[in-house]
Amino acid sequence: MAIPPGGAAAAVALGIYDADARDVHLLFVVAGKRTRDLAGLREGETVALAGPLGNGFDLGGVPRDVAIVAGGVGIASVFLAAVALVRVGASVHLYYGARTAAMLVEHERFARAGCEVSLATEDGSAGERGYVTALLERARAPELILACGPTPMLRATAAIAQRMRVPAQLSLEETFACGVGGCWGCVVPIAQSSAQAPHFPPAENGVVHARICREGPVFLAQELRW
Amino acid sequence: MAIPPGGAAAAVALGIYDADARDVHLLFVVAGKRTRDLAGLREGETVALAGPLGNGFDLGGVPRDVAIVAGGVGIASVFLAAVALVRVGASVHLYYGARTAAMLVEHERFARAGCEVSLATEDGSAGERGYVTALLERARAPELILACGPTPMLRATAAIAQRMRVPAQLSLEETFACGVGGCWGCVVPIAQSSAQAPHFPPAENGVVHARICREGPVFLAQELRW
Amino acid sequence: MVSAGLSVEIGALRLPFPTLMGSGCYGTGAEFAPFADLSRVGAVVLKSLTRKPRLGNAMPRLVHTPAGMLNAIGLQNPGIDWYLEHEMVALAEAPCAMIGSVAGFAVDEYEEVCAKLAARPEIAAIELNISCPNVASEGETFACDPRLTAAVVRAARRVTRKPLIVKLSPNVTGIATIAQHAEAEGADALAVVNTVRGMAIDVDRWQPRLGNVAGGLSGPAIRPIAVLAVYEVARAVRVPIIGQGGIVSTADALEFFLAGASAIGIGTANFFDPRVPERIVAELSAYLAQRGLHDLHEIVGRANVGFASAEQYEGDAG
Amino acid sequence: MVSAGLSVEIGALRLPFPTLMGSGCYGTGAEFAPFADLSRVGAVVLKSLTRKPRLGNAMPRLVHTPAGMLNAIGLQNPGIDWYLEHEMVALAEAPCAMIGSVAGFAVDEYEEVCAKLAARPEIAAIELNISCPNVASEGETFACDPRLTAAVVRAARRVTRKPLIVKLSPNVTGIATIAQHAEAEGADALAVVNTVRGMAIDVDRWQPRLGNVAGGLSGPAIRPIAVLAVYEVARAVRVPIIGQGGIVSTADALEFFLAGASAIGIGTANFFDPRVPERIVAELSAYLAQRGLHDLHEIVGRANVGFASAEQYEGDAG
Ligand SMILES: Cc1cc2nc3c(=O)[nH]c(=O)nc-3n(C[C@H](O)[C@H](O)[C@H](O)COP(=O)(O)OP(=O)(O)OC[C@H]3O[C@@H](n4cnc5c(N)ncnc54)[C@H](O)[C@@H]3O)c2cc1C
Ligand SMILES: Cc1cc2nc3c(=O)[nH]c(=O)nc-3n(C[C@H](O)[C@H](O)[C@H](O)COP(=O)(O)OP(=O)(O)OC[C@H]3O[C@@H](n4cnc5c(N)ncnc54)[C@H](O)[C@@H]3O)c2cc1C
Ligand SMILES: Cc1cc2nc3c(=O)[nH]c(=O)nc-3n(C[C@H](O)[C@H](O)[C@H](O)COP(=O)(O)O)c2cc1C
Ligand SMILES: Cc1cc2nc3c(=O)[nH]c(=O)nc-3n(C[C@H](O)[C@H](O)[C@H](O)COP(=O)(O)O)c2cc1C
Ligand code: FES
Ligand code: FES
Repeated sequence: MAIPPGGAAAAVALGIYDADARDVHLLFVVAGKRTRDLAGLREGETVALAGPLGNGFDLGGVPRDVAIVAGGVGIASVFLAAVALVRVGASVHLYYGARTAAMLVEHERFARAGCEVSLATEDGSAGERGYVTALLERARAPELILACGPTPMLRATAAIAQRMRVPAQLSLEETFACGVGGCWGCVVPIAQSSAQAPHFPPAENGVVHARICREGPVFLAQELRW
Repeated sequence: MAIPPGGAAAAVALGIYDADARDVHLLFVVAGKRTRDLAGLREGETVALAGPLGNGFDLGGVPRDVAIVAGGVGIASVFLAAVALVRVGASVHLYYGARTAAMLVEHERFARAGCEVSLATEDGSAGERGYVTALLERARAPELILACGPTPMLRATAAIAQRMRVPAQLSLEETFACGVGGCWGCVVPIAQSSAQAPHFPPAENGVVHARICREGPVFLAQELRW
Repeated sequence: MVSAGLSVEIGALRLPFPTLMGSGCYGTGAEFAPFADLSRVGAVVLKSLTRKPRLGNAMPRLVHTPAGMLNAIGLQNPGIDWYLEHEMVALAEAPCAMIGSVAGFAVDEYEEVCAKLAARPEIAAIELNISCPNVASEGETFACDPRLTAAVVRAARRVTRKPLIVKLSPNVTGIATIAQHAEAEGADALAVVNTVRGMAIDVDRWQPRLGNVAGGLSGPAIRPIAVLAVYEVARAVRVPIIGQGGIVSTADALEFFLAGASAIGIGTANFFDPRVPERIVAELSAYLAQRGLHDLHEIVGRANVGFASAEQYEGDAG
Repeated sequence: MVSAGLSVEIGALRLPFPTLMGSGCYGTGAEFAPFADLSRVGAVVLKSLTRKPRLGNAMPRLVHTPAGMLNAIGLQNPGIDWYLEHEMVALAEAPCAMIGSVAGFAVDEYEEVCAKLAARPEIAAIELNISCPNVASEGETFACDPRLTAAVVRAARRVTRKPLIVKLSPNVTGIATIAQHAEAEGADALAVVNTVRGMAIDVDRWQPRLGNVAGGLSGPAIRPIAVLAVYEVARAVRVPIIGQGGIVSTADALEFFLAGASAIGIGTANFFDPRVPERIVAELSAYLAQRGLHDLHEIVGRANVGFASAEQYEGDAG
């Protein structure tokens, strides 16, 4: 979802946090000027939205035992998936980390929705001290891993998933320009054999660039070549 | 008075509208981003002010019969002068013009303060239809003219003052950068013989550049060479 | 639907609107079709094509900067042959003109890619991107040298009768001279300008933000630079100019027309609001009506009054 | 008061802080004294002086642009002789170093003005402004040509042993080459960069906004351009670089240090907040402490990793 505010600023990319037939809920951290402008909107004001853009987590195949790893603002992109999984009977374990306790938000909603929740903070002010991926590392291998957060967290998650031999779906973060696949600014190297690889002539080493905003933002960890 | 808001915007130049021992009042038109930011300040928020900068109207010599010409936002810079003049017994006539009636603001305060007020709008929606200087043109010559408004209005006022052989003090508007005399970006040609001419080697034609932000913004019409 | 007075000619090509979507910013148009009415766009300049496929630069390729952005895509593209084989069907159905863009690393590469594009009826005109700052690390592109510019244009002109647009670089001292060389070799129009070279550094990680280190600056930040480039080129050539660099509003567009551009390019603005091109077209129509003008051409170059004379700024005072 | 680890040497001149107030932006310092603590400033670079008095360009001389501004002052100044006679007393009492700036229209003019400034003890160093874009209407300044640059620096070097700073222009294709010519002729430091040429048009009145038509763009809009210029020059020379162009915050300053600058210039930022230089000095001290560093020099050039190799962006895929 890209939200272009007035003026010459770039659009803000946001995941849909929650949605029903009537409303779309967004959850975002005020990180800079554009999100400050968004947060400053008052009831009744209008804003232009383009989206939803790109893909989402693939919840087909009805997995029964799912680990969700969320870092920081990444929490916003996994709530709908968590709710959908619980609804079809999956057992969902949320591993959620942030720098400090004050940055851990909304996790009670996951618990209320029926997820098991484990927390970590870098400063130990809530949950376990350290990175959220340390929690996943010690866990029993689930059937599927979903993850959204900063790139280092996603890389660590991918490594753990590989060791566990569990498929992982990673929602990647990148700086965007067009947001619709037109500028090739947001790419990630991916195996050309992937179903998500864009149409491109055969590459020497079998690796091509997929656009995070168009073929993604969710990719299968085992297909990334980053 | 220069008000630097946060960010990389240039400062806003504003005249002091009203002042007493405790408060400074500013009157400004929301014309763009910077004034919008200013207008968005809430009670209790703080803002950095530099000033007052430059000179003001010279009300010495106790003139008894003064015409004040104000155009648009220029009204903000003449209120203190009007009040001071009435207080020392001068008869003050305010000629005030704007594009349309909605843009004529605060003139009741001048009337209440004891000024005679004549209005003009370009579209005739209030007062006389046309430029404010047309009112001055038909008036009996005062002893002194003070003026603040857009440059074309000031030029017209200067021409009328010359015909009437009345001294006129003009508060000039210009784009500023430093606002303190450091960049020479806001100059106006002036007779080198003027007391306001800056220190400079003798110029061929007797004309040098004075800084509006430092030697001004108020200049004697008859000394300008613009 | 054509708005009266807004059409423009680039060589033999007549466009209903003077708005070209900047190369590399608008994909093939299809990506933006859900958000913009392509029938209200003058033309789409396609992403630049090279002889062989290119995966482009290392990530990251984008950085946002004050009133602008840096990009260093590095000409990612599937190569001319694959492109012609797979992408032309979609282009044939496009609701606006499609202009091919050619990039390369040698004169014969430009010639070969041009010749192949020239053979295709789906391609309305060809733009020579001799000014991409993201593939020559020290910034020396063909467009930085009058003789290299002339050589590329001459080679391309030999192989196509389609309207030929030459896209110039702002990263030079005398853009007018380079423009004259392009015109002399038969360019039908000039695109002025491509991005300005720049870079940004990540002060937390102590490293350049772009994978390619340097990139091209676009957006409102560069508009004053681009307007001056158009102004200077307009004094030096007679072919039409497609002015671009930081246009986000109708007022911005008017700056370029008044400086001497006959058409405009819109790139970065599409990223934060894909309705910008459509809005500019509508507002240009309204502007003409309001000013009592019949054709946009009446204002082209109208603010181009030359430069202050040397005497004026001598201004010696003693 | 000296903050540990922030001092910088420019030739034989040692400044307590690495912050120079950009020429033409800060008057003689006195204008800003009511609003800024000059004892917390590295040096003030004075407004550029010429041989004869100059009234400068026609008005208007300033235009605000997205994240920046254009100026076309045109080197208004009272001429070197008058300046030396009337302004030096004030300079002698200044609480920070005063650096003279010299501009001119011929090599012998630079030489003459330099020689006169060099004779004065109040002047701590001399900057050669060979890059003012506002007096050569088509933008050809000395700093656009390596041989002209060399000629000016050689002439100035002959007449002064004071630290000599050469201020370069971004309006060139290969700034590193020009930097090398300045260094070879004995420059003690390079100021990188002066303003970028640009213009703006008044779309209501259909005329250029600046009296001089073209002007110099400064402020955050040009920061990516300036950072890249410093990065390139730092790879080509060994003398210290004074990086400038759009610095408004400590993070901006760090970009320049990491790119290879030993000191920074602050110009436009003073116009909207004269406390910026002081704040940057305080925050740089804090930054060093927080990172466990003892001297700012430890980070100079630390993000300067060269350019991506040609192979990397060939990236051919077929
Ligand atoms: C697919 C996708 C979905 C996203 N969904 C969400 C979402 O649902 N909610 C949400 O809040 N954000 C989300 N983001 C991030 C979002 O797009 C913005 O980048 C972010 O909100 C900051 O915007 P800003 O303009 O206010 O900050 P900027 O002005 O861009 O940045 C201000 C400063 O904050 C730093 N910064 C920027 N983003 C972050 C961050 N996330 N954490 C820490 N520091 C940061 C920058 O380095 C910068 O110095 C998503 C991104 C992607 C790619
Ligand atoms: C000595 C001096 C004193 C001043 N005192 C006051 C004062 O007391 N109150 C006050 O409101 N302003 C005053 N001004 C003008 C003020 O500095 C600003 O220029 C003005 O308020 C607009 O600021 P902005 O940033 O919001 O608009 P900008 O972003 O600068 O401009 C937005 C748009 O509005 C147009 N515009 C700008 N100013 C005006 C205007 N005055 N009338 C019509 N159109 C305009 C511009 O062309 C631009 O397109 C004074 C100026 C000077 C030189
Ligand atoms: C992400 C991005 C990719 C670009 N790719 C190309 C390209 O492949 N070929 C080209 O000629 N110009 C390319 N450009 C330059 C634009 O077409 C345009 O000339 C430039 O961005 C200035 O206009 P703007 O400020 O409106 O974006 C690119 C620009 C951007 C921002
Ligand atoms: C109003 C103004 C006047 C300037 N005058 C001069 C000058 O006389 N000599 C000079 O070398 N540079 C001059 N400059 C350039 C600045 O010193 C500085 O190099 C440039 O503005 C980039 O830095 P900034 O973005 O921090 O302003 C001037 C800049 C401005 C904005
Ligand atoms: S942001 Fe343009 S392709 Fe993804
Ligand atoms: S604005 Fe700088 S001298 Fe007036």
